Amino acid sequence: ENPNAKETLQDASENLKGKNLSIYCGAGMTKPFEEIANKFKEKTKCNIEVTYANAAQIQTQINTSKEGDLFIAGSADELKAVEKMVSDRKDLVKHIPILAVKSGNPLQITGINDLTKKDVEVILGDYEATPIGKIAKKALTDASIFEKVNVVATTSTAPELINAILNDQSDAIIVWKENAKNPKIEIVDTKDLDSYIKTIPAASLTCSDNKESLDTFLKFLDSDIAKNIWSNYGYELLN
Amino acid sequence: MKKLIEVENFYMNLGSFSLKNINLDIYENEIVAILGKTGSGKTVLLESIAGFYKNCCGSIKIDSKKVSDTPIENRNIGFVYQDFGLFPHMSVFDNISYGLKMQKKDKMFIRETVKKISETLSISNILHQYPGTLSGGEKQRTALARALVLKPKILLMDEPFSALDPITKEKMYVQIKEINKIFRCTILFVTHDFNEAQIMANRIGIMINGELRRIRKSINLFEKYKDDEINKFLGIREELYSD
Amino acid sequence: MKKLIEVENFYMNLGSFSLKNINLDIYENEIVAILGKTGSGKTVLLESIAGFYKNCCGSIKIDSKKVSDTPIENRNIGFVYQDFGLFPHMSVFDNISYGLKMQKKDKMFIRETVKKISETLSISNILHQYPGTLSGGEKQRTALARALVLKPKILLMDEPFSALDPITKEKMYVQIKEINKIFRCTILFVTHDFNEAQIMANRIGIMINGELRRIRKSINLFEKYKDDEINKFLGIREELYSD
Amino acid sequence: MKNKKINLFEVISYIITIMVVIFMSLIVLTILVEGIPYLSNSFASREVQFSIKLSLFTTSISTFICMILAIPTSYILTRESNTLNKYMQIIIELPLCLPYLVLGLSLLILFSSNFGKSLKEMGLKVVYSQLGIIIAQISVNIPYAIRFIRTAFLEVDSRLEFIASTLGASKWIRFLTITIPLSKNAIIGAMILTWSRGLGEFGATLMLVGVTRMKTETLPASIYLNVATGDIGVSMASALILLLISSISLFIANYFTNKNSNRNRMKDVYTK
Amino acid sequence: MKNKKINLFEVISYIITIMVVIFMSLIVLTILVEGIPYLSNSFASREVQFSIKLSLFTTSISTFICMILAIPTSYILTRESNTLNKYMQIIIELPLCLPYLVLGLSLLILFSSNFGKSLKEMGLKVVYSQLGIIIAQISVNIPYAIRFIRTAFLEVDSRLEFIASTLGASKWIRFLTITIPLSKNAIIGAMILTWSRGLGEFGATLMLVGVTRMKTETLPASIYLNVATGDIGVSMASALILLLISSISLFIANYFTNKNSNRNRMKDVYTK
Ligand SMILES: Nc1ncnc2c1ncn2[C@@H]1O[C@H](COP(=O)(O)OP(=O)(O)OP(=O)(O)O)[C@@H](O)[C@H]1O
Ligand SMILES: Nc1ncnc2c1ncn2[C@@H]1O[C@H](COP(=O)(O)OP(=O)(O)OP(=O)(O)O)[C@@H](O)[C@H]1O
Ligand code: MOO
Ligand SMILES: [Mg+2]
Ligand SMILES: [Mg+2]
Repeated sequence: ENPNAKETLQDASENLKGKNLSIYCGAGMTKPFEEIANKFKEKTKCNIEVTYANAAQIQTQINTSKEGDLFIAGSADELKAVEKMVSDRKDLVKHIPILAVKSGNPLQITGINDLTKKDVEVILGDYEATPIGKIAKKALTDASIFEKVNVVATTSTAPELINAILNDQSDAIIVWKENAKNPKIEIVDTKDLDSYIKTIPAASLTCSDNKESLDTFLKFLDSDIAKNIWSNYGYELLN
Repeated sequence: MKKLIEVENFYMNLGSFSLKNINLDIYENEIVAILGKTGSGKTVLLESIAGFYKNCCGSIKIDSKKVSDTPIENRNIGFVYQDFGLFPHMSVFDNISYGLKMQKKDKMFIRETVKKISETLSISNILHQYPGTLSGGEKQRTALARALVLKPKILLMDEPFSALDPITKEKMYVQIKEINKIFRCTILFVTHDFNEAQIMANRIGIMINGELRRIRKSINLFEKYKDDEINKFLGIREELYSD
Repeated sequence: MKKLIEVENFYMNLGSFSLKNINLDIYENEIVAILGKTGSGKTVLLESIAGFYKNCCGSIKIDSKKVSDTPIENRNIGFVYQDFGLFPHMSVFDNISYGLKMQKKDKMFIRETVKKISETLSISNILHQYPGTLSGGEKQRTALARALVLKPKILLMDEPFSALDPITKEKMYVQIKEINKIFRCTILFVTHDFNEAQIMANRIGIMINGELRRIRKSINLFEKYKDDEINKFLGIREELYSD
Repeated sequence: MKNKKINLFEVISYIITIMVVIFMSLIVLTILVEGIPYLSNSFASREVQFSIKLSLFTTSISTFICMILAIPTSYILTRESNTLNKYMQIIIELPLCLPYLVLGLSLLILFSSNFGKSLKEMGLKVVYSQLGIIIAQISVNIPYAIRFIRTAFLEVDSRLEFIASTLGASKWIRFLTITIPLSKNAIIGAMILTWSRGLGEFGATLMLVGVTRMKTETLPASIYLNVATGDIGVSMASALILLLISSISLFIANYFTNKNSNRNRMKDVYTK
Repeated sequence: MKNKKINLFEVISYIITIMVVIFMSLIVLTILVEGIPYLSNSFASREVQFSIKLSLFTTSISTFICMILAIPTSYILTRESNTLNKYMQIIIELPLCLPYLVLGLSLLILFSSNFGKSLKEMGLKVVYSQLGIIIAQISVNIPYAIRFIRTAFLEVDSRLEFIASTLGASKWIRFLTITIPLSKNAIIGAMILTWSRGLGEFGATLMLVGVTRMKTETLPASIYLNVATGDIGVSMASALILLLISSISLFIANYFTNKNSNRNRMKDVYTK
């Protein structure tokens, strides 16, 4: 419990009426964030607007339009492209990469080293354009097996990786944990990717002109209400 | 003589107009003209004989075979349309040679044949032009040439000389008669010119209101009819024949 | 009498064909016919007078004003095209009433006027049909009606009766002459029928190879010419006049 | 011999047609199968209802504007074929080849520039607003619409237009009464394309406007978000709604597009 | 009075045309400005060279196949207007309204099914392969192409076809010699659309094929990746290359599309 957060909210409920707040959020986090935003709106009557798109588009939008107050990115790496526009950063929850296979694990994959097995077809995110692809490449390279894995294709967004498994186009993928919430997908119980866990940051933007609502919202993100929502959707809280 | 075209109890309905009970036999190598008021169904009759329409009853036979049983492209009927129906995207030469190309004649032959027919019809100077640039009479002769060049067994012509001046017309009469003789081509044509009908045709039919009322030898065209509508149409006055 | 149409030293070039040095004055309320071999340029002449072409030299004046200076829609010229030029997407009624609608006449008036003209031209039974379904003669009369209904000051007609049977034709002659008289409408028309030209026209011009060779009073049409080409065209034989 | 050829041609054409129809049906069927279980939920959702309304609203407006722009432009481009017109044509059609992402990006850059800012000050906010959706749809569709209508105008017999003038029609009236009716099928076709693509447009919109729930969330945007969160079924249900809307409009359009057989004699004709 | 009206119509049309041209020029200019600094680097990059080649290759093939499919299908759909044909038309055109994302998803599901698997066993791997790019482009474009060509075929005077038959042309020949040439402008138009959209297609491809560098990386895919890594300039340079390719093809197409003025008397005519 953080009593401070609650108080702030109650104080603010009057103040933020008619105030604006505009936030960019990675499309992958639509569900939890939508709920958080709604809760905030309910409490404070703040006119909060969340624009969803994939990270790359958001980066471009921020750099080009120079509008908006806050950017919720899939990982801290994604803030590099908007470095100059970020005034402050706050970590929210863990973003956990996992190794996923078809449910039942027919090929008996137990860790990333099994990806080198014959007949295992792997699909990964693009190594430069997607954060999850970068992680996958790094993990495989660190294990010195990158060259040996049969990567049949790379995709440009995380959901496409899930589709690849669902449609039987791939035997294993490396993807975010929250993406893998599907009965047809099994998460391999391995610690191989634990060292690549990222955090989801909330980056305040220099172009923000809604300081008051932004500050209140950032505090709200620390509240248990927000944290509970994250964990309900399968995200792990920071220690 | 052999009956080449046999139309029997033919009926055709087209909106408010209908052809009624047409009976017409045309013998091989004959020339038959059809006269009739505008809108009386002459064009529709010609088109029916060519097998243009599908919802009709009665029978039309060519060479003792039902027209509709032969695919259009094998009917060997030349048709000169009242509004010419030239292919707008082809030059006059290509229009005329279209049928020959379909018969896979060789190029030299095609060029020669087109040259000959276009000289006959005095259109050799416009072979490179497109139909859109032609004068009315030129279009008409191109349409004629396109049909004639195939030497069809049957030639159906819808007012084929209407856009020509008297001299050119007279030339055409001679040419068509020659074609009729040399290629043994049977001709059925529509005209509004009684004189033309008499010069060209062996027999003349008269259409009134969708009915083919009468077919007569050309020389007897102006003999009085029992049918007053025909008398009126031909300008045969009551008094003259009043007894 | 007032000169209504004045064509002076007019030249027009169209590909391989050209109109050469046309000079033609037409007086108010006159009827002038143009005869000429097919392809001699009659249609092009009529179109030029209507101001159809832009690359020409010489002058064409109507009512002492250059045609090309008046916007087309204000020229008050009725034109009956050789190939009719009906609007395919409009019924016969809409084709005929088009010009009246442009003049913003009221509905009742339009209906009455169209009714009257279509009765005169015996096409009141086809007013609801579309041009694509009409017979040749019906199209021609629709085109005539469309031009006449506006009672234009000048009426240019290109072989306006070519698709009609003799009886209908004769009716038309009477109608057109009446219109000429009642509405004081000046008429220039093309025909291949010498008889028609003589019946209808006050004067007759003869075109040969793009030149307007001669204009004569109708009654003198068949008097021998100095120009042998004209004699030949009109069928005036040398011997007959040989002294 | 010849008879066989006929049959061969017809048969091949039929086979190809059926192949195409089957292929397209499979696509539609896939959406049906995946989407139907979620359909009733979707219809009940306020968010989906909002996005249906927004899609219909923005697409209607953008289709309307597209036509308003495309018809006069096609008219100007076809009346004379001078060099200027040729270059104008090419410039208009160039963006056809652009990925919608790039188109959206250009629009974003354009409307974030000083020009865009002054528009915004005038109350015309394009970026991140519903107006942006309309602009994106127009940009995507206008080259198609112009190409389509221009092709039709080229085929209109200019003699009929001249004749209309001799009967007293001013340029404007003759355009309304001759050129447009004679190009009717193509104009309807262009409308259908614009309308359909407007409904489905999304690439350019996403870049220019992003997706804000209940504010700039069109049906395709809602589909995008659902795909991104892995809810394929829900997104297919939205796609199904799009298909429903589209099939209604196609029915209406085809009703107006068919050959007017009462306008010529050919309806009764053998074409065998 | 009337004169004023004429001018008003013309003036308004011109203003609209110029507005459209300016708007489109701005889009093109934006790409020019952003892309030019990176252009020479792009041309030198092996990756970009690969994607140019792949784009040209897949688009040529898909345009060709589209035409092969669209022309006979349009023929069948226009020859008779029975109810079956009407339904077939609607099915073919339904996917027009689908966001390309959904189209790609449906294709992915389709080609991952047993049907797709048996194709794969026959050596036709669609998903994540270059073949998939072609299939995606075809699926996106075929409804357009058919709508375009069908509209043109509807306008062809069937009497001319009948006449060709009386002159001995079989259905197939008459189709080749009459119907197709009379629809030439529309067919070229459809080709240009198919070609341009094929070059720019990306939404459906991304879903069906993903982007694997140097394997399934078309120009739009490369643009997408560059946008994703924040290299806007590089991606605009690729877009510029697309524009170059497209403008060349538009020049060629327009050369063939213009009114054949030597085919009628109207070229010399006042239309003022
Ligand atoms: N589809 C149709 N609907 C209604 N009436 C039609 C249709 N087709 C033809 N007609 C009518 O059929 C009649 C006969 O037409 P047809 O063309 O045979 O006349 P015609 O004798 O050739 O006349 P003309 O000498 O003027 O050419 C015309 O009155 C025409 O209006
Ligand atoms: N654009 C063009 N290119 C070449 N020749 C042309 C063009 N336009 C017209 N002509 C020619 O001009 C000549 C005159 O045509 P016009 O239509 O005036 O003849 P006409 O006297 O009306 O003949 P008809 O009695 O047959 O209608 C024709 O030989 C025609 O081929
Ligand atoms: O769309 Mo994200 O920011 O890659 O989860
Ligand atoms: Mg007739
Ligand atoms: Mg003429």
